[in-house]
Amino acid sequence: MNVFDRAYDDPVRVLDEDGTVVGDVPDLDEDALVGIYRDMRLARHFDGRAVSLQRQGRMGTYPPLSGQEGAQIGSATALAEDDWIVPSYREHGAAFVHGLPPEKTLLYWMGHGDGARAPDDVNVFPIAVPIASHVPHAVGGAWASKLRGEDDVFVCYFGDGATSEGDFHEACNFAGVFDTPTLLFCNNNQWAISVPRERQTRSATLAGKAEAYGFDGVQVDGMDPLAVYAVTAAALEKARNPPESRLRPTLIEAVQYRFGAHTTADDPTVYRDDDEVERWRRKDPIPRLERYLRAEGILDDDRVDAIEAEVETRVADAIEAAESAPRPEPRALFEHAYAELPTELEAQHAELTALREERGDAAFLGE
Amino acid sequence: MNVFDRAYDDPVRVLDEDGTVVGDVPDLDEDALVGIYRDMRLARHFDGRAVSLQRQGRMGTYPPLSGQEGAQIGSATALAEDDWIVPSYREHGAAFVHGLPPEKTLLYWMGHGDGARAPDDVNVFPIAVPIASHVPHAVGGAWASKLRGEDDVFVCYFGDGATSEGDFHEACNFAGVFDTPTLLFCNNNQWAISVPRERQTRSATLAGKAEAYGFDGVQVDGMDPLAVYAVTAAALEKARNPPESRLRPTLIEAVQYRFGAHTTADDPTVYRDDDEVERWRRKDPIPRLERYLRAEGILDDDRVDAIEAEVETRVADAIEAAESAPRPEPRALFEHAYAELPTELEAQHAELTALREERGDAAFLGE
Amino acid sequence: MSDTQNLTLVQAVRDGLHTELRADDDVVVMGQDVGKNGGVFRATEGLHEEFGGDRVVDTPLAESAIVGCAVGMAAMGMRPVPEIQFSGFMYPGYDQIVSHMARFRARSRGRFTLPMTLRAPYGGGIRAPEHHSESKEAFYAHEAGLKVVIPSTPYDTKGLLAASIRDPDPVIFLEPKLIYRAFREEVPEEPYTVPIGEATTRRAGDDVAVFTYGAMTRPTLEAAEALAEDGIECEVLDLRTISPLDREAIVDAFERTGRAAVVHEAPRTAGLAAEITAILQEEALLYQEAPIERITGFDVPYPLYALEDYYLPSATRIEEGIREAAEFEP
Amino acid sequence: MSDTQNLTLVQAVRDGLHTELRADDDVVVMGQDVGKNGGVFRATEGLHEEFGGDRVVDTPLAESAIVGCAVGMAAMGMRPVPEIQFSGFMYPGYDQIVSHMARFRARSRGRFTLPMTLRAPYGGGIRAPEHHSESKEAFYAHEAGLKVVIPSTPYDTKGLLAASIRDPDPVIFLEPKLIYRAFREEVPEEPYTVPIGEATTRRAGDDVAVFTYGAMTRPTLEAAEALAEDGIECEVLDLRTISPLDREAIVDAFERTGRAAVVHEAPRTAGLAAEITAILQEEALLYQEAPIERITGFDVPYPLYALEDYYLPSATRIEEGIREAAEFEP
Ligand SMILES: Cc1ncc(C[n+]2csc(CCOP(=O)(O)OP(=O)(O)O)c2C)c(N)n1
Ligand SMILES: Cc1ncc(C[n+]2csc(CCOP(=O)(O)OP(=O)(O)O)c2C)c(N)n1
Ligand SMILES: [Mg+2]
Ligand SMILES: [Mg+2]
Repeated sequence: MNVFDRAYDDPVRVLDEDGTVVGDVPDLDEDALVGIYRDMRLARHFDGRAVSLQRQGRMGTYPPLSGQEGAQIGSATALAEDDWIVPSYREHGAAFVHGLPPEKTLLYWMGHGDGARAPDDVNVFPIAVPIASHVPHAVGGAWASKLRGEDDVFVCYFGDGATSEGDFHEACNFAGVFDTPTLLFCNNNQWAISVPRERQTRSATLAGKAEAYGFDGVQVDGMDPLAVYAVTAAALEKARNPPESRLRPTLIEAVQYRFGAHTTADDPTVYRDDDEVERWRRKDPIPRLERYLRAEGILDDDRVDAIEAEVETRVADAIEAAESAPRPEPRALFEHAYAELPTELEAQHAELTALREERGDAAFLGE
Repeated sequence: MNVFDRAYDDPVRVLDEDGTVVGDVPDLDEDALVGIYRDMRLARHFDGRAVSLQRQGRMGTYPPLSGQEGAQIGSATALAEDDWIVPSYREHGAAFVHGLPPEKTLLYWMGHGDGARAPDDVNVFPIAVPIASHVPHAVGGAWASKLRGEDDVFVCYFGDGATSEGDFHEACNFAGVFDTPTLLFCNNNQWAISVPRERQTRSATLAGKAEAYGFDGVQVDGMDPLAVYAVTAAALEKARNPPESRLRPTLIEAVQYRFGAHTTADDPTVYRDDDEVERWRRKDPIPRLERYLRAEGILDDDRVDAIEAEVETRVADAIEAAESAPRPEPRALFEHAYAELPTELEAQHAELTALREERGDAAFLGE
Repeated sequence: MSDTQNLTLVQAVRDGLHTELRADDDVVVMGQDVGKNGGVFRATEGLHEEFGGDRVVDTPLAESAIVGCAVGMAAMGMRPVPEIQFSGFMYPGYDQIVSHMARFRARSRGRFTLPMTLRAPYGGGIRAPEHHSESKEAFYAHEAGLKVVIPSTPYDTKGLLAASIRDPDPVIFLEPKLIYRAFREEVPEEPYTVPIGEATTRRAGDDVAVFTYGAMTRPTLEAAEALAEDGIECEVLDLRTISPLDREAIVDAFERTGRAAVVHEAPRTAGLAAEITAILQEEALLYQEAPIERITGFDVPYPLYALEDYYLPSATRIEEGIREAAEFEP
Repeated sequence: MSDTQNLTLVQAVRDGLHTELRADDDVVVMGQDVGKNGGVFRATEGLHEEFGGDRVVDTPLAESAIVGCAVGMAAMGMRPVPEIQFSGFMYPGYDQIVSHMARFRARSRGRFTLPMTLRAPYGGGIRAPEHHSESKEAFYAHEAGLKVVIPSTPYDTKGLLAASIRDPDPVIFLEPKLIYRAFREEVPEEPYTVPIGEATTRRAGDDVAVFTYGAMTRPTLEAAEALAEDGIECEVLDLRTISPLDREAIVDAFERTGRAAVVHEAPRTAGLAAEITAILQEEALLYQEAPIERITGFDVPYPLYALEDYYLPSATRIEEGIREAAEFEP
């Protein structure tokens, strides 16, 4: 059966909670499988360190991703290098897999504009904060790809809450009408801040919303990285080489859970039960894959330790790099508003510079 | 079978194109049946006269409704007096059935603000021009009705094109989540100006879009006034007294056709074939119902002639009333912006008045 | 004598909502996370518990529907108080705001009036992510049919919020979140209103009239104190309502000083400072002794937080700006 | 020597689009009814036939997606030219305009620039239904990162449109539909550009500097002629670009006259006239001899058409306003 012909509420699964195979294991070599494991470990470790940086006042508000590694790493691993990621604010895991250095993510949440600029050879869009407003960008990018006869797919990540926004709807409809190579990847982590999935919409599934646009929708166990990989790979293949009867876009609903707070500014104990969190923790994608890889003889204690060490070093290096970046110069305020600085902005910059010279930085920093 | 359990692409039908009964005839007495016929005739006659007023320069741009009488009159006839109509710009037929004097509609398209104010006892919202932006108003109004324990239903009319707008999506989602007594009535007339239904969305039906919101969607033959009446009555009943398993809102897709231009400013021959128009003209709701009523012995030549005469007089009176309304006073510009005129607006009004006194109206009217 | 509580500005918001929810069954608070969570800034804390989910409503994530449904409710005579989580997220609902909230009364020639109050935390300075620091009040001041209120103290907040909720017209109520918890003030427990459309004098002085509002009021007063040490006395007017402006108070202060500065954190071009300047030179040109200084945010997108201190007018920048106005000699 | 055609303004739009579609495969025209129908004003007539449905695209009815998809295409280096059918329908796409179109370049620190041009017929006076007569250019001028262009002649239209499409930055291109077919002008068949950001003098005069743009240019010139009969000579500057403003030309004209009026059909409060007034008194107060007159639309919702002639500045109202500026004596 084609993966897209399943009932909307019948999620694709590969491994169960114990790491036992319950579906079709995708065709990945050892390195790739270990890569998924390592990148999930990295994302998890990065996340913990980022939260504590915020606690220590070394970083601003930060949106944790723990629990969502399976969906992020599993999907991003399936992408070709030329494909594009159009993320919301929580996809540092996916962006890392696609080449975004983690120090960029840290810089961004440290309030440095440079953090939003991916290296020129990394196909990751800047973080989009207004919910769902980036979905049309992914459709437009994909449309450009199609018009130019390229075969790059645009993968847009967004949350369960995002499906309520008008932009989600309009963008999906355009994707259907213009049959653009867009993968609409919904990280249904059950909560939009304090609003649970059931109160976000009365739709039976989020995958089923695809019905309104004429393209495929499919649910996947988002805590199962191999299932996510498989369904993403299938959707990418379809976007590039659609069969007669199907449109290129796919709406993937990856059912998952955010273990932590919405952001470091949020206290989830106000609105949800520990029980629920516990239930979902048992589905944690990392031990699940680890168990499978150990059972297959691909991982053992030594390799796990080595990975742990590698991951810690990588994250420590990223923190070091981000923290040693110089505070941006005030001219960066003006510099990128237009391709060429308009006269009036030059004048405003001069105003600022003059005052800085006269009264020093303390005149601004209010300390 | 419950009318809402049909397949989305299986429209409710009562009369075929010849007026032969092919479904369940709703339980309406003779007066009501003749009323539907008469109101359709009135809407059609009004439409023709309005178009020619525009041609003669006696009225501004006007959106004709010919072809859509079945959907408008059939649905509006099912409403209780306390129910509300939240129209777009093309529903003068429905509004008339619900009590809006046709002279108001004329006044409106003659550019008089007063045309948008329904009499206080007529539950019709002002015309909403920005497509789909009135759908949330209907949901909010219905929500208020529910919160107050009233049982008024809000019927919102919009077109096929409107389903592409974000506001349609957001409003439907709210209707589902808050289970508001809203009837979402889509006049699918196959065209949004020059864009055909198939290029508006790849969704198989518009009715099926209800899936995304957890409530019922149903197609009806919009050229069949009795079918429209029946399905509207069922949706209203469900909105007031929902069974356990169903939500109050319903999305009705009334499949129909606009015989004429989008508005008097539009030339449809540029984008559509005469053949298509001809095909749809054979489904005309008026002769169809007339044939049925004649066959049932409810109408005969005399009654039809009397109705024709009545309709012509009513429309002639409306035109007379609208054309004899005085040109609005310039103070109307300012009067209703706020409940109390702010000082600055008083000053601006004084500015205008002074200049009028000094230089006369010709100073503004540029003739 | 009425009892008082010592409240922060955000507590005064909560108290104002509480009072009005209690006084009028038609008042409904609605928005993202305003219910069980009590609002991301705790502005609705405990209200869901006390008034239930029908009066204090968690909505789906859709700003246009939040505003648009409130329009429909208000047209039916309810008094909805929708919240947009940050003023930078009002734009997805912009069409509802400018095309409907602002115009429903005029369109229906007074049949439907919209007694709704659209609240949003507003302004910069809290090290927030992108889009969380917007101040675009000029958009709403440019659109007729809306009133725009921006309080700067806890006392005013409660009173202006009550006045807004009871007002027959739609009000945009922007809450300067930088000072949500900056200081406390005695706030009566009783309901009361502070009139919409009236500015208030925060400091008297004869040399320069300084017009400001919201979070900029405090650094402006700080600047005024610094200038006083140099013998420059500022009259500081807190406008409180941006639309309609209290033209009389503005012109009066200017006529007494002949010099003026306007301080806001919003971008300069076509902002409120331009409007106030235009009013002053229209109505009191002959009193003018110096160019009116615009001390504002720059005409750039609001930066990520590492640079926001350079974007926002600081007490020092305000001081220098006012000094220019004070010391200008033709 | 280049051949010319005698074109109306809307034909110049079409010709400009045609030229750019021909010159650059990355140019894509998209919007509601721009394809087979040729646009509700015929601004895209024949383009679909000539360039096909991939280059001249009929879109579904969804403004936010029209703008938002264009953002995505432009980020990939294409040059989309989305049309919004009337400027009053830009608001459903407002979030895409201000949060993304305006900021994508700044956000990505120059990695992505958006060479897109958002066109919309704009302004009143054509007896159109509600929302079809908006002039809210001040919204876009207040938002950094956008350029805002409003032509007033066929020649400028083609040249400014070409300049906009080729510009690396996003441009809002507002077309005064009242004068879409009001007159014809010789327009070169060849491609050419008129620079963004430069005002032009439509009439020279020493007594009063009058700043205007778009459809108001013609009644302003008419008023100037009437005033000339009374010996009042106006310098009429057609701004052509609203953001960034040609401050140099504006200040220069004012310094030569000491008196000024600004004419626009948009509402007065926080409109462009306020901005220009503020600029003038900041940069040239010492030249000022009279209050700067704002001759504008009133601060009310644009009325249905039976009253629109009272809303819009007429030649007579403009004349009276300028006369005030000319005759003011301290
Ligand atoms: C347009 C808009 N409205 C509101 C917000 C504030 N906000 C930030 S995240 C969030 C919840 C998002 O939920 P969801 O889409 O499920 O994504 P998640 O955070 O769970 O990954 C809200 C309401 C925003 N960023 N943008
Ligand atoms: C937000 C918005 N965008 C564009 C328009 C211009 N416009 C008016 S009617 C129309 C087509 C509407 O099509 P549909 O929803 O099918 O309704 P119909 O006119 O067929 O009844 C368009 C694009 C508008 N009024 N509002
Ligand atoms: Mg979520
Ligand atoms: Mg239609």
